[in-house]
Amino acid sequence: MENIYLAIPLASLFGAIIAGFFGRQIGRIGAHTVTIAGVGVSFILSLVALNHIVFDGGAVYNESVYTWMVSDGLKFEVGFLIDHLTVMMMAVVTGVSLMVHVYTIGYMHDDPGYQRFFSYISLFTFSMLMLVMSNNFMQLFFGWEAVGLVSYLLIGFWYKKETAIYANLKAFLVNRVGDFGFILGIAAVVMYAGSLDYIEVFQKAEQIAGLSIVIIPGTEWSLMTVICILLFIGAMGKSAQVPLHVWLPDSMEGPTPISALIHAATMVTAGIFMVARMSPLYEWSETALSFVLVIGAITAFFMGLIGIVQNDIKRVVAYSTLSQLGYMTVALGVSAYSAAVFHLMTHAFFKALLFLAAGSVIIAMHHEQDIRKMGGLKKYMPITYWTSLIGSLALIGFPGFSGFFSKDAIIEAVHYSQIPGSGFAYLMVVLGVFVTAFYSFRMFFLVFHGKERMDEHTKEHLHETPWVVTVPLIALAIPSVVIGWLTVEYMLFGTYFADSIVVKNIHNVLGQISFTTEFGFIEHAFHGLAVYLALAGLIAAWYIYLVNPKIADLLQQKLAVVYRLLDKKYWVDEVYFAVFGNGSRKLGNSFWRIGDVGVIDGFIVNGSAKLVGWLSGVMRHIQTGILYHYAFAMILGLMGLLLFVYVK
Amino acid sequence: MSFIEIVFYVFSGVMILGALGVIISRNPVHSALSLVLTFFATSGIWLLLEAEFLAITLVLVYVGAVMVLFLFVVMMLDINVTKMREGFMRFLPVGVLIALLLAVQMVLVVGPENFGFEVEQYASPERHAADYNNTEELGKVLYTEYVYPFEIASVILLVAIVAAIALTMRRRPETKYQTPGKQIMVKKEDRLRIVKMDAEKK
Amino acid sequence: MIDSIIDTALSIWGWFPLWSQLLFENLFFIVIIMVPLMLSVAYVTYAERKIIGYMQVRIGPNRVGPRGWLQPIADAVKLMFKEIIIPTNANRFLFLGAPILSIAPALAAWAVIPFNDGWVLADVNAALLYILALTSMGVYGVIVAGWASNSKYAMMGALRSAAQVVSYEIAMGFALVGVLMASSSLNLGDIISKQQGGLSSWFVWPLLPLFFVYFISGVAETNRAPFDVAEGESEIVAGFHVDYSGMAFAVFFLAEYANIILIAALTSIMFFGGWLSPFEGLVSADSLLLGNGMHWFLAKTAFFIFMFLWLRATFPRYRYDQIMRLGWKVFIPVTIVWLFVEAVMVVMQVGPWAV
Amino acid sequence: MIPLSSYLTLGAIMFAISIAGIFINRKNVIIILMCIELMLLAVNINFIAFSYFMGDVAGQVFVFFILTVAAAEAAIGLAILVVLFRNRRTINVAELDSMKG
Repeated sequence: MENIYLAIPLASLFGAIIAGFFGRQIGRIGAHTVTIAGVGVSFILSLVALNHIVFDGGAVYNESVYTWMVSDGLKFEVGFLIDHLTVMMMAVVTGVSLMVHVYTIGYMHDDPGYQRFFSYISLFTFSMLMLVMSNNFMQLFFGWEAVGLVSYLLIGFWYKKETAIYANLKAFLVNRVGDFGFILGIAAVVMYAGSLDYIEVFQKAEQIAGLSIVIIPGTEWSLMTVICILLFIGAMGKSAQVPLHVWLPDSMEGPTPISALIHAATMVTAGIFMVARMSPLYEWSETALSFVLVIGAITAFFMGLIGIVQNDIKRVVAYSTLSQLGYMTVALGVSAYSAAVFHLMTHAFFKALLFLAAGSVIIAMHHEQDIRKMGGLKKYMPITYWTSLIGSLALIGFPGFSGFFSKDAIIEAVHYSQIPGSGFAYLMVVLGVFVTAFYSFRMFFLVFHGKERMDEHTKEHLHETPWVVTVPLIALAIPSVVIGWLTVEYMLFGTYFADSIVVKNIHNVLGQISFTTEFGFIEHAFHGLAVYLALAGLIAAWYIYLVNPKIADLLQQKLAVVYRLLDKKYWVDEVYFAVFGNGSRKLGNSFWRIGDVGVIDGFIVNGSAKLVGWLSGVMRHIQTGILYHYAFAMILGLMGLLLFVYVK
Repeated sequence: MSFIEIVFYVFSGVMILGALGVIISRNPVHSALSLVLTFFATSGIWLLLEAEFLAITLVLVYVGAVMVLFLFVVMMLDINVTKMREGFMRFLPVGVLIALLLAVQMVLVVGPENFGFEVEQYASPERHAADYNNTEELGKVLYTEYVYPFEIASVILLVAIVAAIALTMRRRPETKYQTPGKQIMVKKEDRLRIVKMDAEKK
Repeated sequence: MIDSIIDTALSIWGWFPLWSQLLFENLFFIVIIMVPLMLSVAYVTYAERKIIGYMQVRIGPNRVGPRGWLQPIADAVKLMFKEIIIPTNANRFLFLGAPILSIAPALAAWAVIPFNDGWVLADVNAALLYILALTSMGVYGVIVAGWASNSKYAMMGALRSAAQVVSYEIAMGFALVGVLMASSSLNLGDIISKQQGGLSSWFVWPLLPLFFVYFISGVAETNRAPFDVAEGESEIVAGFHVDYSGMAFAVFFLAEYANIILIAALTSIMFFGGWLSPFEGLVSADSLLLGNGMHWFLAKTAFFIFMFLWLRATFPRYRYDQIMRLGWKVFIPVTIVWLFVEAVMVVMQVGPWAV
Repeated sequence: MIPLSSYLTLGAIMFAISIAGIFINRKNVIIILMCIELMLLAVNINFIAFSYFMGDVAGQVFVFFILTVAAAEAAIGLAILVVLFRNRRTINVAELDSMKG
């Protein structure tokens, strides 16, 4: 199996290298053939691995394949840890990535950077695979940074577009903030566990949990809390949690396939995956879990609210991603790691579906992204319409769809949780359900139903997108419906994650949920609030945007303050810009003015020159230019020296 | 007073007289020749100290080359000697005073006892056997242990040669040179032109 | 009878303190060397006039004594009784000191010359250096004479001579370094014994370029024709000794001829095996005439003295810049190249230098 | 036998004489140069004396280098002197003060 595991990331890397370095030689067709073949191989092998681990009950693989260096007993290795969690992630990552690859053929059809794009997304897949397959922190960090780098390249793919440059820089900088915390966390792990290997670190988790450190004099911090929060700061950056969420909506500047890839399968899921992977550590720190929970709850609700007022089709989906990531984080916070990962998986499918559907619409609308200029697309694009409907229903957690199982499990888990902050989180996630339903169907209705608001020219050319676009849509729609049915029992309530996720008994909220069958789960949901809220949101959207559109304007006027708050996204960007952007600029300015010009140039450089000038002026009187005066001085010096030596 | 002591005192006396001659003689040529004398006497002292190679080198290099150069320069430069000696008598007492002070100080300071040597211990080192070859001893050390300093010294000398030539060489445009090669290569056509013309009529 | 005389003499000798014994012993040997040397010098002047005369198809001196043999004696007597004129404004002390400065090194160098195996006044280890040091001293006589005469011609001659001698000394020193490398000794006796083994073992063959350089430099060092620009009687009347007369002049002459003999002797020692017989190996080393002995040394020296005279009779005087060019641009490079070749061969253990 | 201190005293006297020489011949560069040579000679005497009395040939090696450097110094010094005289027609130290700041 080792060769297969090794082949999975390398196949993607191979495609990326070929398409990247020899793109011009192999041409467009060659580029997409080789990368799709690479990712396809990865996908198939991932399925083989999945089959081996899950169905054949193969042993967990945990080996290092290459030792990069050994420094003071600390090994830097490349190795794989292949267990149930990993194979699932691998299958999802490669599967979604493959769909995106295929879809890209249609979407990027006319783009001059075609080969480059394929190279990037294959590299992206490779990075993500390295991240999830890693068995040590070093490789995790490599994947982490590689994903960040490729996302930077991809968001700024249209590098002639100023907003794209701004967006990719923003993504990069915000991720740096998170990565800083992340690497500090890794450093703390290395310092106290003395190893980079997951298993070794996990074995020392209890020991570490007993320690405390003093960061600010006078205060003692639980070491495990510090490590977990630092690592989670990394996750906040990658998984776009408040307050490091600002880069994700802007990442829409990249081409749509990228949005799908970033939002669905890679990048943003890295944080969720990482926390789930680190569950043996997080379980030892209730404070850290609480922190995770609150951050997730805030993200889930407030980011969803912003989605309501967005008019860009992709931004709506983007905010929905933020919100859903919040749900996953909440699940992590209440120790329902399997629920988080389960939601991650279902979300990967329907979010990719939604993005690709949005992309399909955008293609059909000739790259028009404003939903106020769409409407009534149902009759022109039936496949897109139906697949979007499936995606939206899955997203809002309509009973029976995949999203329903995962989201409902999260809500139930929060309900049962006793962790500080779980009450607040419960309120947030339940309200979030309504918000999700509302903005999802607001967008859906505005795009596919109602008046046709686009201009005539666009209207004439409206037609269903080509097969390379629709096939992935269909391919993704199927799991969006059925995946929940198939896996909910095994993954959530079964023993699927027994070998990779550790939950302490007192935190085991999923265990408290009574589960009999899938139907029983659905039936149980109707006793709760969430399903009704979702339906309410759906109906509200239907009423406000289809039946009586005036209400929308009315509401906008009446709730102007709220609207403005949401429209400006709580002014987070502005605050960041004012505080960090301007602040650092002012700081630099003052360093330049005081430190550089004042101290270094003025005092040290010019000052020493002036001092020398002044001293020379004084010394000039001593310098007569007459040789024997100098000789006399030397002789006097010699006599003084001799006297000194003698007296001593 | 043994023979060697007589030799030492004679040479020392010559040396000091020579040095005094260098500094007080009226004529720079006399100074230079006194310096030559001093070098000779020093060479003798060094022979007493069994440093034959350096003693002979001193004569060879200083007397044979450096002092010739000095004499050369002194003779070539048209120096106004009387002007040069202005203030000689005025500064004589100061000079003598300082010299005496320095000599006393140095005798006090540079004595062997100040280097941790007992005077008795170093009173009489054994003389080497007759077949002792100072040149060989020096060469053995010089070309092994001190080979890099030796090479640096050679480079210093080279630089000195180049510097001295570069400083003093000048082209004199008014000087006329002849190139024998060209003179030999000359042909009849270069020098001789036969002009045909009719004889003048009366 | 004779034994008792010798015993008495030895006992009287034993009364003297040790240092005076040494002194007398050395003085005795010095006299033994000096007297024949002086006689040789006198007769080299005669030989010169005679040889050049024959070369120029004339007879040369033939009035005083049979075939003119007493001519040097007559010259000496004449010079001794001639007045020494000291020019007005000349520096009296230096004017009279210069001839002594000139002859002293020429004679002092003979202290280390071995005449036969072990027949040497001072068996100095650094003899080669000593020779070099003393030959470099000879220039003082010329310079001081030129300067002390307070005459333009003398000064010109002195400066020319000083520059020339200093220049050629370098080439000469390098040539001697070649000999030193070949013999790996500075002792002249050792140098000769390294050349044992007949004609083919003499250093002249492996050091042929150095021999030429040394001998020609020697000619230049002694200010002999064709390098006699220091005298240059047709240019600067007589150069540095234009103002000298009488015995002072004679001493200069003595010095010049003593130097010629010295150079010739050194050439024979360093390149032609000194007292070694050219028939070494062919005949017994003990045989009276063909074996090793002082007579070979004297014969070789005489030959090189003849070479000096021959050169003088044959060559016109060099121009001054040509002399300088020959010294700096021909001889020094040649010696350096040959030293390099020699060094390489020593390292590679080739030829006569294989240690 | 002559003790080490005799040689050292000789060196000291030579050095003092050369210093005095610089003082009383303060105008003549050539004499000053000669005095510097004398100084180096005095130093060399000390070196060789120590070398002899300590049985260490390293002192002689130093003298060798000092001789080398002093020869170089004399050559360059005299060359400068010649150029100086050629340009200024004087070697009087008292008149050579154009370096004055």
